[in-house]
Amino acid sequence: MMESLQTDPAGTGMRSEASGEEGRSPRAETPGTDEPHTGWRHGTVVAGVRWKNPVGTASGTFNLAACGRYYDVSAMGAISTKGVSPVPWEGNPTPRTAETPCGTVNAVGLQNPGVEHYLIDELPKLKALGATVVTNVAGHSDDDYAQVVARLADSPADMLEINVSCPNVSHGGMSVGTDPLALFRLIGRLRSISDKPMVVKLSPNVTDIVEIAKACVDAGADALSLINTLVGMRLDINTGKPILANNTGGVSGPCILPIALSFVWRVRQALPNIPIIGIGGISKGEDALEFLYAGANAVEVGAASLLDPVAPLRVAHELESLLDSRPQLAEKLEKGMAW
Amino acid sequence: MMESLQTDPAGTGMRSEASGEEGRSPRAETPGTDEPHTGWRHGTVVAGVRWKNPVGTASGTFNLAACGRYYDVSAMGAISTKGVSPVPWEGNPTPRTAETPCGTVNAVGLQNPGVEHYLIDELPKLKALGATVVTNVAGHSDDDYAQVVARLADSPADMLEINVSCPNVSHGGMSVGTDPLALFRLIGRLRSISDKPMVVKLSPNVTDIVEIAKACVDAGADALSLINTLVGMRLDINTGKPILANNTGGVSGPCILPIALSFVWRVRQALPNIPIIGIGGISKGEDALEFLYAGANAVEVGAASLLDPVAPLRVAHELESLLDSRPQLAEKLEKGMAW
Amino acid sequence: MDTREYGEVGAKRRQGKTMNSASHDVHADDGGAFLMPRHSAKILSVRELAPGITHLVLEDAYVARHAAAGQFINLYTNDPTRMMPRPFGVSAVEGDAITLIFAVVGSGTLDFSRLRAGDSIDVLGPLGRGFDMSRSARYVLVGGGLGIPPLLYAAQQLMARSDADSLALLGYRDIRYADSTASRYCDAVRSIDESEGNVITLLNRHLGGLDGDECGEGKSGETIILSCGPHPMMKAVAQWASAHAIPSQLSLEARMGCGFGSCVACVEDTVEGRKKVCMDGPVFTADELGWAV
Amino acid sequence: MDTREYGEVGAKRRQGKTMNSASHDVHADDGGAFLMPRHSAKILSVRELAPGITHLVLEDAYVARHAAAGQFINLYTNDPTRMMPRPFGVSAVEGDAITLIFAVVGSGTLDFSRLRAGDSIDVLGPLGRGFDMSRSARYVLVGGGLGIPPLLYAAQQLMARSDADSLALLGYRDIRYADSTASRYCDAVRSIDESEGNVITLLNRHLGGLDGDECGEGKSGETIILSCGPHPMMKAVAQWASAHAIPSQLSLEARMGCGFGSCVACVEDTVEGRKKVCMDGPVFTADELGWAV
Ligand SMILES: Cc1cc2nc3c(=O)[nH]c(=O)nc-3n(C[C@H](O)[C@H](O)[C@H](O)COP(=O)(O)OP(=O)(O)OC[C@H]3O[C@@H](n4cnc5c(N)ncnc54)[C@H](O)[C@@H]3O)c2cc1C
Ligand SMILES: Cc1cc2nc3c(=O)[nH]c(=O)nc-3n(C[C@H](O)[C@H](O)[C@H](O)COP(=O)(O)OP(=O)(O)OC[C@H]3O[C@@H](n4cnc5c(N)ncnc54)[C@H](O)[C@@H]3O)c2cc1C
Ligand SMILES: Cc1cc2nc3c(=O)[nH]c(=O)nc-3n(C[C@H](O)[C@H](O)[C@H](O)COP(=O)(O)O)c2cc1C
Ligand SMILES: Cc1cc2nc3c(=O)[nH]c(=O)nc-3n(C[C@H](O)[C@H](O)[C@H](O)COP(=O)(O)O)c2cc1C
Ligand code: FES
Ligand code: FES
Repeated sequence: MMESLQTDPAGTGMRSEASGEEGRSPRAETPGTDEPHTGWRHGTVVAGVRWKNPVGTASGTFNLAACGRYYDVSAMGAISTKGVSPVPWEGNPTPRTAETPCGTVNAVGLQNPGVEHYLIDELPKLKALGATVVTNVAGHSDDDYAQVVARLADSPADMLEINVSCPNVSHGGMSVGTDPLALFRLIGRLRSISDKPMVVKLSPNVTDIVEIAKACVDAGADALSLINTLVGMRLDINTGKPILANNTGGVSGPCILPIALSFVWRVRQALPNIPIIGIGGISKGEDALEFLYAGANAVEVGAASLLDPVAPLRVAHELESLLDSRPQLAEKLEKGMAW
Repeated sequence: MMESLQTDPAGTGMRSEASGEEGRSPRAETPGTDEPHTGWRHGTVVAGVRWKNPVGTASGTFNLAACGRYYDVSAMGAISTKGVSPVPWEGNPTPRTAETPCGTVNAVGLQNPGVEHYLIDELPKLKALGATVVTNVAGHSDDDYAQVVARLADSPADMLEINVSCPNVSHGGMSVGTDPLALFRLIGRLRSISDKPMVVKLSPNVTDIVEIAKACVDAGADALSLINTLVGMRLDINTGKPILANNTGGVSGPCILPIALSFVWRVRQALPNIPIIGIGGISKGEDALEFLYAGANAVEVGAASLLDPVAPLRVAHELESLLDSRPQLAEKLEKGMAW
Repeated sequence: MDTREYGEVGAKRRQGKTMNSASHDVHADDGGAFLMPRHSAKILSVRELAPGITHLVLEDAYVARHAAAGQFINLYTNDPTRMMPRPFGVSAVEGDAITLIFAVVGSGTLDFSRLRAGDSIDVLGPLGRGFDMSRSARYVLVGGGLGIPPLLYAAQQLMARSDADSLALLGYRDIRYADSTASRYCDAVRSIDESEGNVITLLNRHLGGLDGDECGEGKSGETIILSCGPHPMMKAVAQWASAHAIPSQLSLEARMGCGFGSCVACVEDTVEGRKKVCMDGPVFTADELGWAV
Repeated sequence: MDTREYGEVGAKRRQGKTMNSASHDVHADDGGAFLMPRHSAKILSVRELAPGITHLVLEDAYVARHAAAGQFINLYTNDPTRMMPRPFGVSAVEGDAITLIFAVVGSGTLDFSRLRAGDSIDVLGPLGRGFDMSRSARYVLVGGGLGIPPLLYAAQQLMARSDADSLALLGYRDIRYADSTASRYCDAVRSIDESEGNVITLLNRHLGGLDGDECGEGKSGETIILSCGPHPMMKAVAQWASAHAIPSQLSLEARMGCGFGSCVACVEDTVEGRKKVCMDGPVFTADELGWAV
């Protein structure tokens, strides 16, 4: 499973030709072979999967047809795609977005064309480009999740990211990601369906994140990604009504950075060994670095990508420079241990 | 209990002379008497206590010796004072503060000179100025809270605000404000000690705010105030260590505005009748108005007061203008029903 | 539909060209492989066209070279606390100068109205699918309020063509801010304000055969309606057009989270399901929208 | 200690004066009842004094009229995402012009170093308790690095007095950016950089009686040390002073949440418990701090 990539002659850290092979390549076991490198100086490993650099796109803020026009998406550490459900979902009514200081509030409601479409469209295209793909999985019930994971089991996706932060009708209207026992059962079931590296994406809207994180790890999760959005809303002072058709939505962007950092840090304190993907409010290399110091092995860029399509790649380059002067941290990342 | 205030001749909405009497005055029952008004056009009522206008200061961001030099603090709707504990508390080591996009992260650790000092110093001074005082109560245990509430029972404080969002050693290291049952017991006990109007100040770091809010109301709380700060942190990318000596702290400022609004809105949806003081990220009149539309009867200004001592008064004036063109809302507020 | 830009780019990417992302100075000019991401542009002029309506000109060679009528660009305020894009239809292109015309309705448009020549502002675009003006036809430009600006650019482009005519039917709340510009480009301009009626009044009057058709049949005999305005107006125009067997293209508005197809915030229901206004639109045919009764 | 301003104000408030808060244009000049809140000030000049050290002059009549040596002002960056105050000691006052001298260490100081004459910036102050220079004495100003600026203002004020002398003992990392300014105000200036030693070396050399006391006994015979610099240096200075039976006043630094006494972020341990650096300080005596062994 070696990557057949050409060395980037310009030294831009970008490949000049896409590869059609799977992106999941463990670190080179045989140094000195003529295995071509990706041009990035500092990679990372998350749950056994090598990322070319520690920066990925965050689910729901990347779309290949949109972003692929702006940059070579295969240059990213990884691409986490929009949550896929067993069947196409319509999402929420509009307006779905509102502005807030240093951030946005969104209530898209997981509109997506479903896993079958994903398997014939976005996933093969991303793999053809040579991207490392994290497939984000959505569901309204345990069965939904199980169905999607089963369909993805022998797909070319490099990792699965189970989004347990959406409302789950199986568990009394609350998100399954807020109930440790329900979560333990769900992840255990998904674990039995697929042995693809499985990341569980956690909700910050909980009293005790450590309890939740432990439930996932105990059930067999290979890694955790956090945070998803915080519940929030804005109202229109002319009408007195909520701006979003869904009333409340999820807050993301720089405003949530300190909150996200503390979630990652608390989970890392409690679970020294689980790989963590840090997410929330990252818009520059320094932010990404802060997450690595808080205990993350890799990061994903969300809202910032909506304000400039190339933001995740810019963050990756900025982080690369910062890591150049931090060889110890860079080495830890290479070995898949951020702590 | 009428206020002996002179009408403000300049029409600034500020009294020109402070009164030594208690600020808690129900709405004038006898219109047309020569009872002087405060100069504000739109007041509100929270748990039976009249506020001259709907804007108060938030606990921990107001100190009389500091702020009283900058403006006539009695002009505020109410003054919520720094949390008081039974004995003086030292607080956390420094640094206690860090910056974050559109906000701050603080870990003061409730340093305060204790309730006895409060009773001979800040409280009588505030009452002498004619301020409506909300006394914020802190504790490390149920007994702490009970002791402070007992000491305040026959003080001139207009309302008590029980801050249940600080770490509580009696309840296994978690804040008592995150455990509905423990909270129900605590508030019930405090209720039996004092019949002063009692506000419970809620933590946003919980899975289910409605359950928590209901526990307080069932136990006899007269009103709720929310939100307290969200757990957050920043790290220093030069040292790789947390900036705050306490590692994590509480996030406040405009960055938390949408989150705070959704907390108020969700509690209001579930509990149509309980008076609510909305707090979180307010820095201008429009923000305050948004909270009123979300269901608050009054608001408090926190972090913004740290960036300009007169910010709460400015917000009050801005809100007053906005209410001028919203007579229906203004009338609801006057009657103590925002919903 | 004008998806030429993106098609070309896709083809070029396959040829192995990449942007120089290490320098963060990404250019996708005609020879480049990728579209230009968010970038800074210089303000050339800002003036009040009518009370509350701003005429803003910025210098952007990339947008000028690539923008098609009906496409829009995102502006971003210089206040870093307000992060979201503000989409505006391109209203005119002259050389490297891009004209936008907008109403001051909120925080961002207020900021933009206060910009001065020499200031800089961030821009992303051109974005979306513009009007399809590939056919030889008489184009009837039906605009309402702040929906008129993108039609002015359509008129500007049609003027240069020998195989097309243009008739502008413009509805205003009060001040007829765009009539004079429209007259420079269109073969005929008719307008109305709320005290008299709306664009349907104009359609009835000038295309409905009641008052006579002032623009004649056009060079090709075919008539196509291009329209932009408030949502209810667009529906009414689509229905009117369909009732008169005239094909119509409607440029829609939506609250946008990104403006380039990533976030799925900006959807509109179509006969093929919920589509992104920013990428599948903002221009849709009445048939696509299922509005052609 | 110079708490004159606040005492006066308190007295005046009792006389019934209030600010005109409805206009949000609050002035507390000598006749006003309240202190002036955060307000805008104009930048008069910004220049690089030494690599990474900025000399900034702003126009602020209120601060100029009220600032005492050792007091500080808060600056707020013009980037609204960065909200917290940046405290700086007042380094000189000439007419309405306030001089600050600061090192570029982070985001805010970088912003300030890029300001240009004519720009505006928000200011709050003067804040805190300055040096007590009420006694007739020889004042020895012991400054380290970026702790020197407030001592320059102390020197400026002492120069005007016939009953006080001043000797400046200045320690630098490398570039002796303040020696020339200090020489204009002080009766004598001695400085040192890290390659040679530190301010304790200077104290030993010039006050310790080893090398002879270059400043003489002063007009009153009494010696008082005023010091500002890094925390460990201040402790060493306090201990040295105490060992030599010289009273010392130390100006401390702390991360501030407000700068005016509201948030209790900026505390320092004193013999009377944790005190606010911004309001009870930044100047404390060695006795208050319990540093006088
Ligand atoms: C494709 C397209 C083209 C447009 N072309 C024009 C034009 O040529 N002239 C013109 O005057 N207006 C145009 N608009 C509307 C314009 O985008 C909004 O008026 C503007 O975004 C309002 O920004 P604000 O900051 O002043 O408002 P605020 O209310 O402060 O904005 C807050 C957020 O809501 C969004 N928003 C608010 N109102 C609208 C709206 N009506 N439509 C979409 N988003 C909104 C803003 O973009 C921003 O993200 C267009 C909209 C779209 C979608
Ligand atoms: C009373 C007082 C007087 C001072 N006088 C001077 C002076 O005359 N010249 C000078 O160069 N510096 C002085 N300082 C230090 C100066 O305040 C900091 O260097 C400056 O705040 C750093 O801001 P920044 O935005 O560049 O750093 P950032 O790290 O971006 O700032 C982030 C936050 O941390 C705070 N912070 C960071 N470093 C410090 C620090 N060392 N002390 C206090 N807060 C800090 C900032 O104020 C800000 O709130 C003084 C500090 C105090 C407390
Ligand atoms: C428009 C939008 C759509 C999102 N959709 C998903 C999703 O489908 N699945 C998921 O796990 N997270 C989703 N998220 C959450 C992001 O992946 C990310 O966790 C969150 O936005 C915080 O990161 P940020 O502050 O960098 O945006 C979405 C976020 C946004 C803004
Ligand atoms: C420095 C600081 C100290 C605070 N101390 C207290 C406190 O003692 N008691 C309390 O209930 N809340 C305290 N709070 C929380 C505020 O009252 C308020 O709930 C919170 O800051 C959110 O509002 P804001 O965004 O307007 O600051 C404190 C907040 C800050 C910033
Ligand atoms: S606005 Fe993001 S997809 Fe259209
Ligand atoms: S900085 Fe707020 S009390 Fe000192």
